[in-house]
Amino acid sequence: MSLLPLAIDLVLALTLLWLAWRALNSPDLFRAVVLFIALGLVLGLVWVRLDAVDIALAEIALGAGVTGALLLAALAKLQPAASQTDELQTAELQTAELQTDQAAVMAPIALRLFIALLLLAFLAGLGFAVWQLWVPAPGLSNLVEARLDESGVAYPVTAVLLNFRGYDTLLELAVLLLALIGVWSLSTAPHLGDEEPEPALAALSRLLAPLMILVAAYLVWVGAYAPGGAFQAGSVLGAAGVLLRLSGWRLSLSATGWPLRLVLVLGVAVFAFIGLAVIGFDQPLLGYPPGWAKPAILAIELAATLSIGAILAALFIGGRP
Amino acid sequence: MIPAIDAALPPNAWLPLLVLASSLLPGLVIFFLAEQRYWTRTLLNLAGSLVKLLLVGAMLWGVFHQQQYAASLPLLPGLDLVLRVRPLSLLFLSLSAGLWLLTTLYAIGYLEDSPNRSRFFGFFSLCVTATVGVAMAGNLLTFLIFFELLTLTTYPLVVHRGTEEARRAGQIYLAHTVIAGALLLAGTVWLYTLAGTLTFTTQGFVADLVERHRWSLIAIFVLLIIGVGVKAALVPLQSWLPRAMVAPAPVSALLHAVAVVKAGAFGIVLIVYDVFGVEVAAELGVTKPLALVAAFTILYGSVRALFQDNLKRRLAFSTVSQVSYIVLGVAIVGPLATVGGLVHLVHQGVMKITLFFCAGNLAETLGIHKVSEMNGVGRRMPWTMLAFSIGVFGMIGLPPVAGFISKWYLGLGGLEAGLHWPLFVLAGSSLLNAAYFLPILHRAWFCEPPEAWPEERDFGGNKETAWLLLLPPLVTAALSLLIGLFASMPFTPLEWARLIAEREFYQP
Amino acid sequence: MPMLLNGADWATALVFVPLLAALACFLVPRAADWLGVLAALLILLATLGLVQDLLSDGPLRVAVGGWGAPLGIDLWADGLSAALLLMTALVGLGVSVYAPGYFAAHPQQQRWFWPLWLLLWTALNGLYLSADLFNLYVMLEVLGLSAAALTALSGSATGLNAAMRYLLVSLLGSAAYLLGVALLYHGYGTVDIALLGQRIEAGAVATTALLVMAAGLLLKTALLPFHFWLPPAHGSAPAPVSALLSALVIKASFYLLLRLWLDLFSGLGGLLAALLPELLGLLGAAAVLWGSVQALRQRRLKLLIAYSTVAQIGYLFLGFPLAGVQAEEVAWRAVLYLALAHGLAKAAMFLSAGNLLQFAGHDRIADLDRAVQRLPLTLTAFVLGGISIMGLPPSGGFVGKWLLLESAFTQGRWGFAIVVLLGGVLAAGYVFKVVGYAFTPTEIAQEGEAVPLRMQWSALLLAFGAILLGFSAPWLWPLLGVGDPFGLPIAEVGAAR
Amino acid sequence: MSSVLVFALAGLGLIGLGLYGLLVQRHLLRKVLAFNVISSGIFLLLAGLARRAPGAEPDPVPQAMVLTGIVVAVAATALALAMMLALRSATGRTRLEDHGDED
Amino acid sequence: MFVSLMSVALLVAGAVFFLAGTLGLLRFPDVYTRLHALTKADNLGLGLMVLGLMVQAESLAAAGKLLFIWLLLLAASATAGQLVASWAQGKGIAPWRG
Repeated sequence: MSLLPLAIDLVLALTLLWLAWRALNSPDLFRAVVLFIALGLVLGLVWVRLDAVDIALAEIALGAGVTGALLLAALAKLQPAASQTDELQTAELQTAELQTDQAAVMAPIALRLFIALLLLAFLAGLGFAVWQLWVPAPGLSNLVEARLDESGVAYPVTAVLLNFRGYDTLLELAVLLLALIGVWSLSTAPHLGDEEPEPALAALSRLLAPLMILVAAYLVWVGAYAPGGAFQAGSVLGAAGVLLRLSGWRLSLSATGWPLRLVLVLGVAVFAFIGLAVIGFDQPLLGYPPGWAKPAILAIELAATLSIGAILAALFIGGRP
Repeated sequence: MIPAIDAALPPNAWLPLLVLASSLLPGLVIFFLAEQRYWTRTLLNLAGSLVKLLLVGAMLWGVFHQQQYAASLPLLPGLDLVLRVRPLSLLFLSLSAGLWLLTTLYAIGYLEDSPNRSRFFGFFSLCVTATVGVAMAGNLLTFLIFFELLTLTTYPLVVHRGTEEARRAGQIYLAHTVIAGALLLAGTVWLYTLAGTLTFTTQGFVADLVERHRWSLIAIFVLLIIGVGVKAALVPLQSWLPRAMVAPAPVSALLHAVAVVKAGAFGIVLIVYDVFGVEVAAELGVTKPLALVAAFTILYGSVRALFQDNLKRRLAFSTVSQVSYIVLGVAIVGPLATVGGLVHLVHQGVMKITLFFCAGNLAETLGIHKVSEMNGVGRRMPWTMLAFSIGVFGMIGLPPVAGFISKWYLGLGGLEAGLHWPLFVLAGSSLLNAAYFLPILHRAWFCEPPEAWPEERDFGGNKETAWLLLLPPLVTAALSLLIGLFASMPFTPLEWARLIAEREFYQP
Repeated sequence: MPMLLNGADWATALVFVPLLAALACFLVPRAADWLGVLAALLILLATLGLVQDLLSDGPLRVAVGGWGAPLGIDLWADGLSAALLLMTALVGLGVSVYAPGYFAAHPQQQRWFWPLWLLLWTALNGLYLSADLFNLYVMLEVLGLSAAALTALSGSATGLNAAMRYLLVSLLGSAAYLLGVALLYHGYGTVDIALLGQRIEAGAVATTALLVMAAGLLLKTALLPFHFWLPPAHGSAPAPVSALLSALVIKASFYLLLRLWLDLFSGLGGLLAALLPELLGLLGAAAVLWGSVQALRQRRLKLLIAYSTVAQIGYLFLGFPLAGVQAEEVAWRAVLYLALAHGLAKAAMFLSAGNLLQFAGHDRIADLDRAVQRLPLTLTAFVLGGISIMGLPPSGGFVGKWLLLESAFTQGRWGFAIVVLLGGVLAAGYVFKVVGYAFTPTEIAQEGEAVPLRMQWSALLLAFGAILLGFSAPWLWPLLGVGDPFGLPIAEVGAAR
Repeated sequence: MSSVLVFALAGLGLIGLGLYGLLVQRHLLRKVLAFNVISSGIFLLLAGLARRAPGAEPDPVPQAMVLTGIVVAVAATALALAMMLALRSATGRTRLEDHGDED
Repeated sequence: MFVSLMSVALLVAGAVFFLAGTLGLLRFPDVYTRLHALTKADNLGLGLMVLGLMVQAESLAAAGKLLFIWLLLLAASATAGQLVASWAQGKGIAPWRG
C-alpha cells in the first residue's frame, strides 16, 4: 500500500480531532461554531475517502451547511447586534455575562480530570471492541446487490433508503417534521430575516434560487443510480428558501396557513399513503407492486424533497409564521 | 350436632356475593348522593343493612342444614379470591351484620345536620363490606385483601372530622396498619412459596412442613400475628387505638366492636386454627408466647384504663384489654378455651358497642367527655345509663350478662389445659375492670348532678335524647343480657362457638 | 370466522393511525380535539384486534415491504409487546380525552400538543412493534424529541430548563444506543434482533455493545443514579404531558432494555452477564428507597408524584437479579405487571394532580384544603392510583408485588423482599400524606376553579384500570406467554408463522 | 494499518472529545456542538467500518443508516437550539440551572 | 504527457495563489484588507486549479461543470465579501490606515 494516501488520511484524521477539540473548547462561541462548520467540511472529505459519496454530500449539505446555518442563526439571536441596542449598555451586559460565564463556563478542574480519565478508560474498551471487529465484514452488500433489480432503482444506497429500509426513511421524514413542530411550539417570532436585505445578496439570490431548484431536481433524479437523492436535494432546496428569505422574499400571508403546512407534511403523507395503498393491491406494507417501484419511489422522493426543503428553511427561519 | 359436609350439593355462590353487594352497592350509590338527600340515603343504608341481616340469617340456617356457600374469582394462576362461608365465618358475619344495622341507625341520629354525610356513609358501607369479606375469606390471600381494604376504608372515617388532630391520628393509624399489612403480606407470600396453597383448612394446612421448615414456619407465624395483631391492638402494637378516638362516636363503635379490632382478633383465630392448626401451632411452640402476650395485654389495658379521665379513652383501653381475651382463648390450646375465646368475639362486640353508644349519647346530648363530668348523669339520662350499666356488668363478668359466659369458659379452658395462671389473669382483670368501671356507675347514679351540663342540647318535649340515639344501646344492652341468659339455646353465639371448637379438636 | 383484518393489518394501523392523525392535527388544528380522540379510539381498537390475533394465532412477524430480515425491517409482536401496547392504548385514550379540558385555558399549547403527542404515540407503538435495532433507534429519537418538546410546552422557566436537560439526556442516550447498534451490525452483519440472537457470541464486541446500549437506555429510563433529570421534567410539564412521560415514555426505553437483555445478552454467559443483573437489582433497590424517601419529603404534589416514579422504576429492575434460574418467568411477569400497573396508576395520579392544579391554581400539598370534599372524583382517582402504587390489594400493583415477593422468597433473596415491602410502606406514606391534607381545611378557605368532568372522569377511569388490572390474570397471563418472550428467543417460535 | 482504521480511531476520538465537551462545558450551545461531534464520531464508526473489507464495494446499508442519522441529528440540533433560545428569553440564561426542583 | 504537465503546472500555480491568499488572511491587519486576500487571491487560485482539472476532464460536460463551479464561487465570494464588508462598516469598524 502506498504511503501517500495513508499520510493524507492521517492528516485528515488529525485535523478532525484538532478541529473538534478547538470547536468545543475555544472561548469565543463564534469561533467555535465556525470551527465546527470546518469540521463538517473536513468530515465530508473523509467520507469521500471512504467511498461514501452520499454521506459526503449529506454531511456537507446538512451536517456542515444546515447545522452550521442553524448554529450561526442561534448565535446571532444570542448575541444581539450592537446596532440594535444602546452600545454602552450592551457592552456592560456582555462583560457582566462574560464574568459570570468565566466562573461557570466549565466544571471544576478536578471533576474535569476525573471525567477525562473515565472517558479514556471507556475509549480504551471501545477501541478494543473495534479492534476485535477486524475480521472481514459479514455485511449485507451481497444481499443488497442480489436484490437490487427488484428495488426499482439501480443505486444501492437509494434502494436501501427508499425500498429495503423505506420504513426508516418514512420515520426520518417524520423526525424532521417533528423537529419543526417542536421549534414552532417554542416561539412565535421569526429569528432572522427581518432586516433590510443587502442589495448584493438580493441580486445573488435572484441568480442562484432558480439554479438551486434545478440542482435539487437533478439530485432527486440522479439518486436512482448515483449518489444523490431526496435529502441532499431537499437541503439544496432549503438553502434556496433561506437565501430567498434573507434577500427579503416573503411567503404571502394567505400561503403561510394551511398551504404551507400542506407542503411541510407532503413528504410523510405521500410516503405513508403509498405505503398503505399498496396493501390494497395485496402487497405487504410499503411493498411496491412489481413494476411500480420506480414511479412510486420517484413520487415519494419528489414529495419528500419539497417537504425537506420547506422544513429546513422553516427550521432556519425559526418561529412559526 | 356436627353437620357433615355433603359434597353432592353444589355450593351456592350467590349468597356470599349478595352479602358483599348489600353494603357495597348502597355505599357506592351514596357517594354520589347530594348532601341534602337525607331520606334517600337513609333508605339505602337501612335497606342495605336489613338485606344483609336477612341474607346472613339465611346462611346461618343453611350452614346449619349442611348447605355450602362459596364463590371464587381467579386472581393468579393457582390463586383465587375465594369466599367461603363456614361456621367460624358466620360467627363474625352475624356479629357484624347485626351491629352494622344498629350502628347505622345510631349514626343517622348522631350525624344529623353535620357536614359530609354522604362521604361518611359511603365509607361506612365500604368498611362493612370489607369486614364481611374478612369474615367470609376462604383463603389467606382473600383475607389479606379484605383486611387491607378495611384499612383503606376506615382511614377516611378516622380523619372524617378534618381537624389537624384527626389528620395526625389518621397518619398514626395508617403507619401502624400499613406496616402491619406489609408484614402480613410478607408472611403470606412466604407461606405460599412453602406450602403452595393458602386455603383455610380446619386444623391447618402446614402440618407436612413442620419437619423441614420449622424455623421458617415460626417466622411466618410471627409475621402473620404481628400483621393482624396491630388491628387487634396487642401490646405493644396498640398505640393507634386510643388516638383514633378523635373519630365520631359511631366510628369508634365500628372500630372497636364491629370491624377493625374484631377483624384483627378474627385474623388471629384464623391463623391459629385454619392456617397452622392449633395443635401444629402448639407443637411449634408459638402458642405459649402468644398467650403470654395476650395475658399481658389484658392486664396492661386494664391498668391504663384506670388512669384515663376521658371516657372514650378509658373505653379504648378497655377494648385493648378485652380483645385479648379472644386471643388468650385461642392461645390456650384446648376446646373449652377455644369456646371461650370465640364466644367472646361476639360478646365483647355487643357489650362494647353498648358502652360506646352510651358515651356518644353523653357527649352529643350533654357535652360530657370526661368521667369527672358524669356526676348524677343517671338522673338526667336514666335509659342511657341503664344500658351503660348492663354493658359494664358484662365487662366485669358478672352473671347473667354475656361477659360472664366468656370468662367462665376461658377459666375452665385454662384448667382443662392444666394451666392456672389464666385464672389469675382473668381474676385480676375482672378486679381491674371493676375498679375502672364501677366508679363511673357510682358517679352516675349516686352523685349530685351539677348546676349545668357542659353543653346541653334540647331534643324537645323533655326527651332524654333523640330516639335514634337511644334505641341502639338499649337493643345491644338487651342483647348482651339475652345471649348471656339463654346461652345454651340453639343459634346462640355459645352454641355456635362450641360447634366450631368441636370441629377443630375432634374431627379426624 | 375469517377476520376482515389480520394481525399484520392491526400492527400497521398501530403505527400509521397515530402518524396520519398527527399530520391531520398539524394541518387542521381546529379539528384536532376530536381527531385526536378519534385516533385514540381507533388505536385502542387496533390494539384489541392485535391482542385477539395474538391470543388465537400466536406471535406475529411482518416483513415490511416484503423483504424480510436481514435486508428489510421486520415488525413483530408477542405477549411482551402486546401488553405494553395495550397499556399505551389505555393511557393514551385517557390522556387524549383529558387533554382538551386541560388545555382549554391554553389554546396555544393545545395546538402543538396534539401533533407532538400523536407522534410520540407513533414512536411508542412503533417501538413495541419493531424487531430491528436501527429502526428502534429512529423510534427512540422520535420518542425523545417529541417528549422533550412536550415537556417544554408549559413555557415556564422551570419547564424549559427541565425540557432542555431532558433533550440532552435523551440525545446522549440514543447516541450511546446507536453506538451499540454500530458495533453489533459490524460484528454480526444484521440488525434484526432475532437473527442477532442466533448469531451473537460472547466477546468484547457483544460486551461493549451491551454496556453502551444499557447505559444509554438506563439514562433514558432514569434508573438511579441517572434519575436526576426526571423529577424536574415530570414535575414541571403540563399535567397530561407528565402523565405521558411517567406512564409511557420511560416504559419504552425499559422495554427495549428488557428486550435486548432477554433476546440478545442474557444467554451470553460470563462474568458480565452474571454481574450486570445484580448491579441493576442493587440500583433498582436503591432507587426504590431513595425515590420513596424523596417523594415523602416533597412539598409540591407533582414533584412528589415524579419522585414516586423514580422509586417505581426501581421495582422494574428488581426483575433482573430475581429472574435467576428457578423463578425466571415469575419475576419477569411480576415486572410486567408492575410496569402496566404503574402506567395506569401514575397517569391517573398525574391527571388528578392536574385537576387539583387547575382547581386551586397551585399544587402545594399542605394547602390542598378539603380537596376531598370539593373534588371527590379527582381525589378518588388519586387514591385508587396510589393504592396500586403502594401495592395494596386489589390492584395491578399488588399482583406485581406479590409475584415479585414470591420470586424473592422462593430464591431466599430476603434483601429484595424487604426492599419491595419497605417501598410499599413508604409509598403509603407519601400517598396518604397527600390524602391527609386533602381532608384538612386550611386556615383561610380557598376558592377553586371549576374542573370539567371529562378531566375528572378520565383520571378516575385510568385509576380503575390500575385496580382492575389486579383481576386481569385470566386473560393477561396467557397473553404475556404468547411467543414465550421470557423463555426462548422469539425467532425460534415466531419462525413458524 | 489502513485508512479505515485511521478513521475508525478518529471516530473514537470524536466520541471521546464530544463526551468530554458535553459533560464539562456548561454553555448550551457548546453542549449542542458536543452532541454533534459525538454523533459524527459514531457515524464514522458505523459507515467507516463498512469499508474494512479491502477492495469490495462499501456496504450500502450502514451508509443509508448514517444518512438517516445525519438527518436525525440535524433535526435534534434545530430543536435543541430553539429550546436554548426559548430558555434564554425566559430566564436570560444559556446554562442549565441545577436546582430547578422547587419553584 | 503534455496535458499532464500543463495540468500540474496550473495546479501548482493555483496552489501558490491559495498560499498567498491564506498568508494574507493571517497577516493582514484588518477585516477589509483580509477580504482582499480571500476574494482576489483565492478566486484566482481556484480558477487556475479548475483550469488545471479541466484539461484532464474526460468529457466536455465535465469540463463545463468545473467551469460552472468556478463561476458560482466567484459570484458567491463576491457577495460574501460585500456582505462582510458592509457588516463591518455597520458595526463601525474603521479601516486600517497605514
